[in-house]
Amino acid sequence: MDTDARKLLLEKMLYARRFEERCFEAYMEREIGGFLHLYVGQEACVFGVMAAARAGEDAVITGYRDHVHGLAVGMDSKLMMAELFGKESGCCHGRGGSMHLFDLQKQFYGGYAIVGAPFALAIGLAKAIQLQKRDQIAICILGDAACNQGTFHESLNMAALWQLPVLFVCENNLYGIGTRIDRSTAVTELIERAKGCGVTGAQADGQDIEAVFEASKVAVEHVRSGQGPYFLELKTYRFRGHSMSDSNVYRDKSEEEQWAGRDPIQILKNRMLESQEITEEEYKSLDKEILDTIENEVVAFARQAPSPDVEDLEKYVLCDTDGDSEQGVNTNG
Amino acid sequence: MDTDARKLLLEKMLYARRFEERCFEAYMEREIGGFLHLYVGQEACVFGVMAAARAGEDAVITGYRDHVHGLAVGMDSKLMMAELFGKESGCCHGRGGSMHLFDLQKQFYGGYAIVGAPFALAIGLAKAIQLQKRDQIAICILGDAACNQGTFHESLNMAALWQLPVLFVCENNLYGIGTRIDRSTAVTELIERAKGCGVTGAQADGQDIEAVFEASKVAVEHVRSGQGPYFLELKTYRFRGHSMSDSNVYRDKSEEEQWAGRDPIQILKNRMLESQEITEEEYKSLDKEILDTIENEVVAFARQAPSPDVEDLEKYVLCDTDGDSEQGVNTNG
Amino acid sequence: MAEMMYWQAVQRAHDEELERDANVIILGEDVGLVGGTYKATSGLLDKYGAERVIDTPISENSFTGLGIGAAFMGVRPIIEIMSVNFAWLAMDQIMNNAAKVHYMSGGQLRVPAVFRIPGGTAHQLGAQHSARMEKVFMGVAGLRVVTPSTPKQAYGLLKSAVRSDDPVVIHEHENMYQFKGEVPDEEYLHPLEGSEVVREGTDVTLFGYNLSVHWCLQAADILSEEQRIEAQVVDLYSLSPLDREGIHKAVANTHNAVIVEEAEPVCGVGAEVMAIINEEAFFELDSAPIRVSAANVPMPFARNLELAALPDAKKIVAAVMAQRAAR
Amino acid sequence: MAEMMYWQAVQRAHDEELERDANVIILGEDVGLVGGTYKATSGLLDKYGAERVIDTPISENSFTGLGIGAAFMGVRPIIEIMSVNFAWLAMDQIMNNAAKVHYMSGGQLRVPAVFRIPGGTAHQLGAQHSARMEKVFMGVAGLRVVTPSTPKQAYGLLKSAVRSDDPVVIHEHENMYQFKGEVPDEEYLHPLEGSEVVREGTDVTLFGYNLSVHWCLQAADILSEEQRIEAQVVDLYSLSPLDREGIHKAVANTHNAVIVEEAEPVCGVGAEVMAIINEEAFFELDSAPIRVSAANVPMPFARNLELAALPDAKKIVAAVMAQRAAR
Ligand SMILES: Cc1ncc(C[n+]2csc(CCOP(=O)(O)OP(=O)(O)O)c2C)c(N)n1
Ligand SMILES: Cc1ncc(C[n+]2csc(CCOP(=O)(O)OP(=O)(O)O)c2C)c(N)n1
Ligand SMILES: [Mg+2]
Ligand SMILES: [Mg+2]
Repeated sequence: MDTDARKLLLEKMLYARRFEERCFEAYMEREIGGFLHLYVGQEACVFGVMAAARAGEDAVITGYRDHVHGLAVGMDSKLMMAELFGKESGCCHGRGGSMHLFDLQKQFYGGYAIVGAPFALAIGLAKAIQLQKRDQIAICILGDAACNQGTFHESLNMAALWQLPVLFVCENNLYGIGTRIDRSTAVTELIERAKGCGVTGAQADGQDIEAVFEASKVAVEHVRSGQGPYFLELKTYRFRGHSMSDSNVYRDKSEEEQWAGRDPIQILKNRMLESQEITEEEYKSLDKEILDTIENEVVAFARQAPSPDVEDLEKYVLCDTDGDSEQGVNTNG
Repeated sequence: MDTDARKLLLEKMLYARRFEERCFEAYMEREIGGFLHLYVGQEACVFGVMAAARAGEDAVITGYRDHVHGLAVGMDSKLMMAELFGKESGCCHGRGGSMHLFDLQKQFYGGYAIVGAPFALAIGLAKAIQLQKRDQIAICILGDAACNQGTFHESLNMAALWQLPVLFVCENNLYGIGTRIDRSTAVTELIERAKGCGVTGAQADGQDIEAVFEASKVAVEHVRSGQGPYFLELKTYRFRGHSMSDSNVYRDKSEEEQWAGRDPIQILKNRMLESQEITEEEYKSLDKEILDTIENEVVAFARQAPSPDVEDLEKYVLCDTDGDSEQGVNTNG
Repeated sequence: MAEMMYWQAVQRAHDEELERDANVIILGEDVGLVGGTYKATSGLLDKYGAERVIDTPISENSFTGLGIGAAFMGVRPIIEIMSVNFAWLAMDQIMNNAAKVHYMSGGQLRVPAVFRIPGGTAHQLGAQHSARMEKVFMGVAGLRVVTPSTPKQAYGLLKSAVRSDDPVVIHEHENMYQFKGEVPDEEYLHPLEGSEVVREGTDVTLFGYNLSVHWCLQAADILSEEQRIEAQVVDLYSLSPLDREGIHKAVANTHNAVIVEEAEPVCGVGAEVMAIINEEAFFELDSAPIRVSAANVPMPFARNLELAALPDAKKIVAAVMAQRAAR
Repeated sequence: MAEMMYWQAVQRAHDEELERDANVIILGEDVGLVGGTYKATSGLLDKYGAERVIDTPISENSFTGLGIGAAFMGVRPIIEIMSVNFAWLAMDQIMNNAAKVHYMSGGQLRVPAVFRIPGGTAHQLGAQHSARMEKVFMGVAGLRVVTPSTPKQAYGLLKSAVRSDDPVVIHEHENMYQFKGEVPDEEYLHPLEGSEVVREGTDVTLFGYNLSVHWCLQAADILSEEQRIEAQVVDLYSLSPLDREGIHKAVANTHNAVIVEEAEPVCGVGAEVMAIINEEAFFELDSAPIRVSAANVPMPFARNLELAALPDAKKIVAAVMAQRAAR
């Protein structure tokens, strides 16, 4: 990877980190409500994958831990923050919230709150791509614990059976809320479970973005070239609680410390410092720039944006009623 | 296997065959209503398994194709036939029907009509056995196509995780209604899918009852000795349609003929003829005896049995209301 | 106008919509090679190929999700769930995704999916194959629910459902596929909303839908012949949204209402229509509205119990007579 | 009588029942090591061990089925589904097995399982985490459904549910775990059926359950203070079966009825109670019964929309005033 590419990824990961840290603050200040699941520590995963895929063109779908996935496909962080603030200017007009970011323009098919459900939606995206001969692939990004849902088995079987163009990315952070993987799962190498369903794949270090990128290139190429589905398991760790209310009591401090030493941003930064592709000063000024942007543009935008109009409560329930139907079918007798 | 053992199995299989053929007739004569799924051709499977297990003591659970499973655990065929006739004297007082035979005395936890659901119920039986330290194992018998349900993956994972005493028997007859296994399933060696979930196992010829018996001995011993769950895949074939309304158009005639040559009853009978353990005459008189019993005792019983009393329509909905509660909890304020 | 059977009307609608729009696909268990349990998709695999007429594994939750995900991209899947009893397995996808994604995404995503689901109590299929779940689908915002009572409706509602940008549940009845009726020769789209007066009458209104419309019509004949009571019969083919105006108008006409549903009563169509009557036309009533429902039991297997558990024309007549006696 | 929080009352009931009967087990996601999302199972893994307090994988359908299968053998599982929204995944096991097996087996098998399910609209959890599904569970025969409005009920209903031989769904509310109330010091079993008059009044009856009881009580205070209208408040803690007699008695007392439900109205508790009132007490009515329900929309995320979608005391007061104006 050349210096420019590395720099870009470093910047993106840092932006994501600062964005989410700012979300944390806004949550504590009650400017953001509901659930908030941070991705801190896992940034190399989605940025590494999307560096190998076509961000904004390939169809991406994920779970509730979706902020950084939105950033990685190229969503406007102002509209995302406004969504988290519950504003009409948000990417979903305040109807979705943190767990349900969507951006059809960027082919981001959203964040979902029901664990395991996106496996099935993803093979649907892949089916549409195959049927309509679209020039894209589907990418489904979910956690380790999600692989215990029946949809994993059902959907991977169909993906393999019909050779659907879908890449399953498993962000294996070792925990589903408070339950460590070996307490919920008999076969903890998740790649083996995928193979049992007929889907080939690989594993990679999810803290090293270049390792993720290299593995993703193979994965994406496999799917894009029509060889069917692929399962990429990334070993990673979330540095914070499952969501804001989680105190992490179920994790060993030593385990946390060990992983803290494998911060994906630090790993890339140190590598670039070592190879003198970046200086500490450059990094600091980049960071400051990012912090300023987030505060002065992103948060400021979200804060001043208007709330939804209560009159519009029933908007978006049915599209035919919204007068929003494409084919204009007559619903009324 | 000695002659007595072989004879017993031959007799049991023949009884089951004649019993179901008689069900077929009764169905055509409209004495039996609803769905009727015959097991003709697959008899070696359940009789082979139950010969290795403790029939009537181990806990058995299965799908809607459950008549012969009922016979194999030792249910009274009169009560079964009366159930199929929808009579109060039936094993479920006419409330269950063909797909829902139960006999708690024989530890037969029933036939279920929702494909895949018994996987989960079976690990529950196994959990109870483990918790209560019962001297039995759980045996879950389902078809090949049922393995495409998410419950397969979920339940096998939990069985492996908690080392539950459950034997999964897969009667792989190559079809789920009209869909051949390779049209629904990416990994057609189902044993591989079980292994992907962490459950060990084996495959056997489901038409040769001695092969089933030998494989089952290993399987049952594995589970009973506390080594955890086991998956036994039996390759078999149903000789008739999926249910009465099915005309089998989706199957190759040549395939059907090939399997017709592998009738489990004929295989055992021929083996015994060859080794002179039985004569053609003995076989014929056995058959006649069975036919007589079924007609004069079983069908006659079912036919003369009373229908349920319409006044009792709401019986068995809630047991506390039936005054049928064990712990006698007060439900009323 | 040709007479055809209900299943033929559904098959024709399928065929025409597949022909018209390359984005229309069918998926479900045994819809392809076998042509569907009730023949509603017969001949279509040969004509349109395995990419568009898809035999699925027994994986209700995920193949339903597959259809919904494909719909996000403009595919118009007709998802057949072989029997509504199995829909419990697919409810997460239907309720949490199909019904809600348009809303959650602030109008960005659409789910032009059709869920064709045979249901009802057929003939001694027992407790796990006799569910009547229309009330469950009605209970969530974001779905349309229609239920055709005739071959014409079966044809026209399916065609409209395919073209709707909303997710539509079509509840068909396993015992109605052999029903015969006139279907227009030319293409016909039936409105997805509304209700239809299928018999005029001034003494009492019988509200039905799907199979229960036919029971209502039988009951109306008996009432007319034996009691000189003229019942109006209203077909609520759209269960979600229900036609509040049509319900109001009918009650204002006869001042007496009986609602007939095949399902167990609790939180059902009968209760909902009664609530609407209370809300829209309470002071029009001459008598307390009555619902005629199935017994509140799992469906028994024995035929005599099954019949006892279900409504029929006689029970409707008895309800009308009881209503008159009580007022 | 000690005052305790709702979650503490649930935790105490768990603890006592685990202590009392070795067949009682708890299973669900994060019920063990973490002690439950709402602390309702805290401390129990340490005390009773991993064989009886079981952290499950995220496999709702199968761990629910596991509990049901174990119940066949006399185990008394308390199955926690972390949020009712996830119950859609487990519906096949609950509806097709738990509710029906006793019937289908002609009374041979029993399912003494408890389904403890937090639900309701918490605070900006969005469309996929705000389902209110009591009506769905009520809609099928074979289940009991109870929903405690106070710590005392939470304690006593859970204990009775564990001892019942029937499957019992306990609907708890995610926003109520911090509610405080008196709970008897001695062991207390709450009846699983019935209803309770929690405020006397003669002008109008407000029917509520779970959280909506509290809205009703607030509304009753406002009505009394500002309008001199004395509302009777009835707590329908048993949703299945509903207390028909209690409903009749209450309506006969005030002749006016308002039902308050947190859920969307269609085929809901409000509709069912209205139907029962029509069936049992129609000629007692001075006015049309009214239901106060949530808006019929997927729950929006934005706080102002969420509040607009939900009922509250003010909306109940407005409904009572509108009802009086219309009669
Ligand atoms: C069907 C369902 N069950 C349970 C939950 C509650 N829940 C939310 S996230 C989560 C853990 C998921 O873990 P994993 O898939 O590993 O993703 P991670 O949170 O680690 O990114 C659980 C149990 C849910 N949202 N949906
Ligand atoms: C959840 C569910 N989906 C679909 C069906 C309809 N159905 C009944 S049997 C069957 C095929 C099952 O095949 P398999 O498991 O191989 O068993 P076999 O009938 O071959 O013995 C299907 C699709 C059902 N009963 N339940
Ligand atoms: Mg995880
Ligand atoms: Mg099969």
